[in-house]
Amino acid sequence: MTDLRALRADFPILEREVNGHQLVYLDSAATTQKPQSVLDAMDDYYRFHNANVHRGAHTLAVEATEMYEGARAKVAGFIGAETDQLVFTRGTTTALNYIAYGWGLNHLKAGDKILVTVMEHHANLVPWQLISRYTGAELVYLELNDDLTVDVSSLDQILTDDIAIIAFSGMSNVTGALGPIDVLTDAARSVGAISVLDGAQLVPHTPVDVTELGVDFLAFSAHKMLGPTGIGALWGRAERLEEMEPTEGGGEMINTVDRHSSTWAPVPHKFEAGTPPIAEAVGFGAAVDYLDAVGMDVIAAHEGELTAIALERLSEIPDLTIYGPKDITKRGGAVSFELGDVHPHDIATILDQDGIAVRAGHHCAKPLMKYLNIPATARASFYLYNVPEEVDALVESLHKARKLFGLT
Amino acid sequence: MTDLRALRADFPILEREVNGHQLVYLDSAATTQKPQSVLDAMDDYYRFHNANVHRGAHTLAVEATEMYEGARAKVAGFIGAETDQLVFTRGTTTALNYIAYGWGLNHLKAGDKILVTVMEHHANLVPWQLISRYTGAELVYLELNDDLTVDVSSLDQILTDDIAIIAFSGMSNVTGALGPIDVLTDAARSVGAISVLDGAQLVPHTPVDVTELGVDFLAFSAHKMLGPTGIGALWGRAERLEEMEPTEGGGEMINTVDRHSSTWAPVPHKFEAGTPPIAEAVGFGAAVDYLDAVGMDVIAAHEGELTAIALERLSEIPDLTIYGPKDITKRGGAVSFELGDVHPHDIATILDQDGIAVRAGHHCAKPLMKYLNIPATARASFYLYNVPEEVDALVESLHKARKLFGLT
Amino acid sequence: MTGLDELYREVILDHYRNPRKQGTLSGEHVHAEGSNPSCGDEFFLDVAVTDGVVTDAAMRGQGCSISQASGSMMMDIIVGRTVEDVRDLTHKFKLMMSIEEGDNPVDPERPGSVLGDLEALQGVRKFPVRIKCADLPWATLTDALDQTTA
Amino acid sequence: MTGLDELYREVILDHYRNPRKQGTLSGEHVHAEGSNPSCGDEFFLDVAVTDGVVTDAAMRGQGCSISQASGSMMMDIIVGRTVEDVRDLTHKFKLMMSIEEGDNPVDPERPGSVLGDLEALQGVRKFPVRIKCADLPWATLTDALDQTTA
Ligand SMILES: Cc1ncc(COP(=O)(O)O)c(C=O)c1O
Ligand SMILES: Cc1ncc(COP(=O)(O)O)c(C=O)c1O
Repeated sequence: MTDLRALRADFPILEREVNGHQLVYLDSAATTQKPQSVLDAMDDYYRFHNANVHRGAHTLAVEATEMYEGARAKVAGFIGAETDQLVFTRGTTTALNYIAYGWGLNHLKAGDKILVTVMEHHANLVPWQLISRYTGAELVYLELNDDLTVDVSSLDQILTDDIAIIAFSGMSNVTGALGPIDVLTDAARSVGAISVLDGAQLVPHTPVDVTELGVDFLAFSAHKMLGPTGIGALWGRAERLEEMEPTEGGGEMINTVDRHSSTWAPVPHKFEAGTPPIAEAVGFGAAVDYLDAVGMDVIAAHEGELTAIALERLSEIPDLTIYGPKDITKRGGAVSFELGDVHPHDIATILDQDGIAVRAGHHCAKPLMKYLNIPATARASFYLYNVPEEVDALVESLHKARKLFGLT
Repeated sequence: MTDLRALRADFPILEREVNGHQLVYLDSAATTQKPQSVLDAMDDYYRFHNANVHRGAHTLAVEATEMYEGARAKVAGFIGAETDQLVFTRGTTTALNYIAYGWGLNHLKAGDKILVTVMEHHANLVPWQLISRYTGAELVYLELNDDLTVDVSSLDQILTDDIAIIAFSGMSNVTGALGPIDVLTDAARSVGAISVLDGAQLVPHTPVDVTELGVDFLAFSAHKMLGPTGIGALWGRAERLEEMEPTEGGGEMINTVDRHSSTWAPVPHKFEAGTPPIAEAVGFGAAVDYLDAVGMDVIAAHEGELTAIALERLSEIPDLTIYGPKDITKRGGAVSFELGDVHPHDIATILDQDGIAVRAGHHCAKPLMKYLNIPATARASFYLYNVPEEVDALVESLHKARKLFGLT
Repeated sequence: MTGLDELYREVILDHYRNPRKQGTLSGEHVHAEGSNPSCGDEFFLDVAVTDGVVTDAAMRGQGCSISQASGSMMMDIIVGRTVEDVRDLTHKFKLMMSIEEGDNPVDPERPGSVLGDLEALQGVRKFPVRIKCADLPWATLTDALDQTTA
Repeated sequence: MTGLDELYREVILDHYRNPRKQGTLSGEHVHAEGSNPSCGDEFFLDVAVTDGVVTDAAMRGQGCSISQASGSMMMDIIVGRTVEDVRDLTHKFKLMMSIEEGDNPVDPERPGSVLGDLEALQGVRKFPVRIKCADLPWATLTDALDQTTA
């Protein structure tokens, strides 16, 4: 197993005790912990360089602008993108909404279809529902295979010229299932639809190069990849970003403003109205620096090994059902499970008493829950700072839960 | 003069040297500097409590949720509001866009009018222009008096039942002119329009109590009031927030999500899709704690005195023209000026050589610039950490600028 | 593990696994629905009230052991009592769970003051996030009863 | 203040205050517009090109001393030169201002290699934010010339 153990020292929170136990943080799919270097970068920004960007000729404003735009270059570079095609947003959710409103409101018409999958996060469903109300477009769904990967066997029937958008996740935050990126990207191209990749769970965990992916848009969040809250990114092909209207109006995104009409600044600024999340961009830049230094392939390998161990150990627990692919090549490190009739919320409470943080609930994926015919799951998820002993702790604590609930 | 000098020690950046001089930061209207307590609060959040909010039953998630919701209570309390009526947004710009899209898109119709003033920031113009394109509503403008305060003398003629929204700034970020809040709020009520107050420059500098203001909506930014970038707030009356549709769809803002439709969570959550700016909320809370401890009336008095000194000293400089009210009761501490034919950008460069940070440009208020028939101004702006010696430094440096440009 | 043992008492697990009065009412009744969006728990309640007395009740829904047990115990205790007593009881319960504050304003002579099985839910207080699980059925009940006095 | 003295040289202030060739062209010409949204500087340019030679030019716009002086100096130097020479000159200028990189690829024998008054703008290099002020007219010029070869 790739030994990233030494990196744990970079994450101050991992020293913390919870209910008398050292924290076992298995909730990185919700948000990740932050290395000291990310906190230091933001602190340095605020203590020495803080100023508003773009608008000033004074030293601090110049420095802040360079740091902000430098962060854009770093984050763009991290996904192999041109700097100008990387828009900072509040997060994945905002990025997907920008596409829905900025592209959808101006291109969709009644009768158009938006193809999504049943495993999508609400962030990749609700914006399309909202935009459907305004445009008359309609959502259509791809169902799932038995292993909970996306079933693309019916794609041929579904695929018509009415399909204007195909929006799908690169990795489910519930089942860990990888999305059929290539198949759906090709499908989109074959009918002239745009393809939108929800990369919230993909970009943090695996090397991503947009020049190799065929998608038109990619959305991801800093806080799920060692960066701060309050920032994320929208990447788009140059021509797609040009086609998009800004969804927020305000300062910095304009070229001219007359009383009754305005013209827009060039991409990416046209999508960044008002004072942007400056310190957050700096922190985001430091986060991708950290990930780059470790190496995304190393991180992916580490998580793969950890996930394999977890799947194996969890399968040995009586009454435990795992929701998601067992084949490690078809999945990432978010592992959802059920334990007999112990409600996931009760599991989380019991594990928390041992300092183990897992998530319980619908994971913002209600249509998937309905499809699985369950109200909720418990979910453990891994990142570069997790170690096999933490899987042991999880397993041990699940045995306690069984005992408490009298499962035999 | 209220002596807040001792507080300077709380702001690490004020120790910094710029071009061999101690920083003289006169650009707080663009963004303010941050006290150590705000940085510490965010650092503490990341080092000990970081987790995603609302969705978890584990200890960190509970703590993070309490800190996030606790910050909401603090910021709401700061403006005298109910906690549930305070929505966290990315900033003033996002807040105003939320109103434009969330209320406007569902309530405006062709022929409706949106009344604004010529002194508005682009953040309070472009969203209304955008929404006009979708609804057929139209912007109408209030002009200015000679002292650059808003001219409300023509209000009676302008005020018809077509007016659906009156949106105006509490304080101009260019001229410092205070907005006619009471007059426009009453006007709105008299024709059944909603009133929207851009509080970006008001809330940081003066005590604000929404129960005393008659407005329906108030928007402001944390970064302009000692808080971090990446967060701001939208306050609205309960019934107005209820009338508003969410503009962003995603996790956390829903009640149920079915495949083709969803229902929304109660206010304020229905407007907070996805992972919110959690650390930023914590920092925002610490910022209002700091402001409360100093006292907003003390801050307002301090800035008033400083502004009076600045107006007086600047008026003594030959060739210098101040744009904005001379009457201190009609204005705040943003002081825009011109110096002969020295371009504002050149002024900023020259001052920067003495470590003095002022802003030069159109200040995101192009319609105002056109009204004044100038392309740009230089602007000095003050906050609680500024001292009279900094006005001296400004004046001295402006004399240098005159000399460099051979003004006699 | 004392905290957890106190939380997951025998009687709670029993109510969780064998909830009382599952189903719907067919005669005249009021209906209310409650949910806890953060964890997904749902509670649907039918209550029949005649002459100020709760004559019957039925529940459906899904959720964790705490919300389901709390609901099941609630079913056991409310049927046959006056609406007034049920409101007292609700208040008493919320006092016990630190959801409402007050200086024991419940008359100890009133039937509403006897919580019975519900006392087993006291263990929840040590788990503040779970308090709203315990409260879900009661908040739904209040919604339902408010319809009867409209 | 040496940096500032170098920035605001006499010749720059002279061009700023008395910009050459203000106005528009009436005969056949190409037109380009440039702006610097972050500071608001604007530059409008008319250029007449006959048989590969810049025969006339006129500028309008507004902005700081650096952008205006740079534009005015540009007017002085481009008229009468071949488009090729003007492109060389532009490249040379951008090399001097560190906007473009390269190993002096301009033939020193070519007329484009003599920057004349423009050398006064070297002081701008110490003020990196102002470099784009100096560049605005030249970027606009390139836009204009690109139209002539289309
Ligand atoms: C009056 C006014 N309104 C709105 C804004 C926009 O605020 P933000 O950039 O924080 O969204 C500003 C700040 O630039 C302002 O001064
Ligand atoms: C697959 C997926 N998409 C979208 C999101 C939304 O990301 P955010 O909350 O950062 O906007 C998440 C995270 O919760 C996710 O897991």
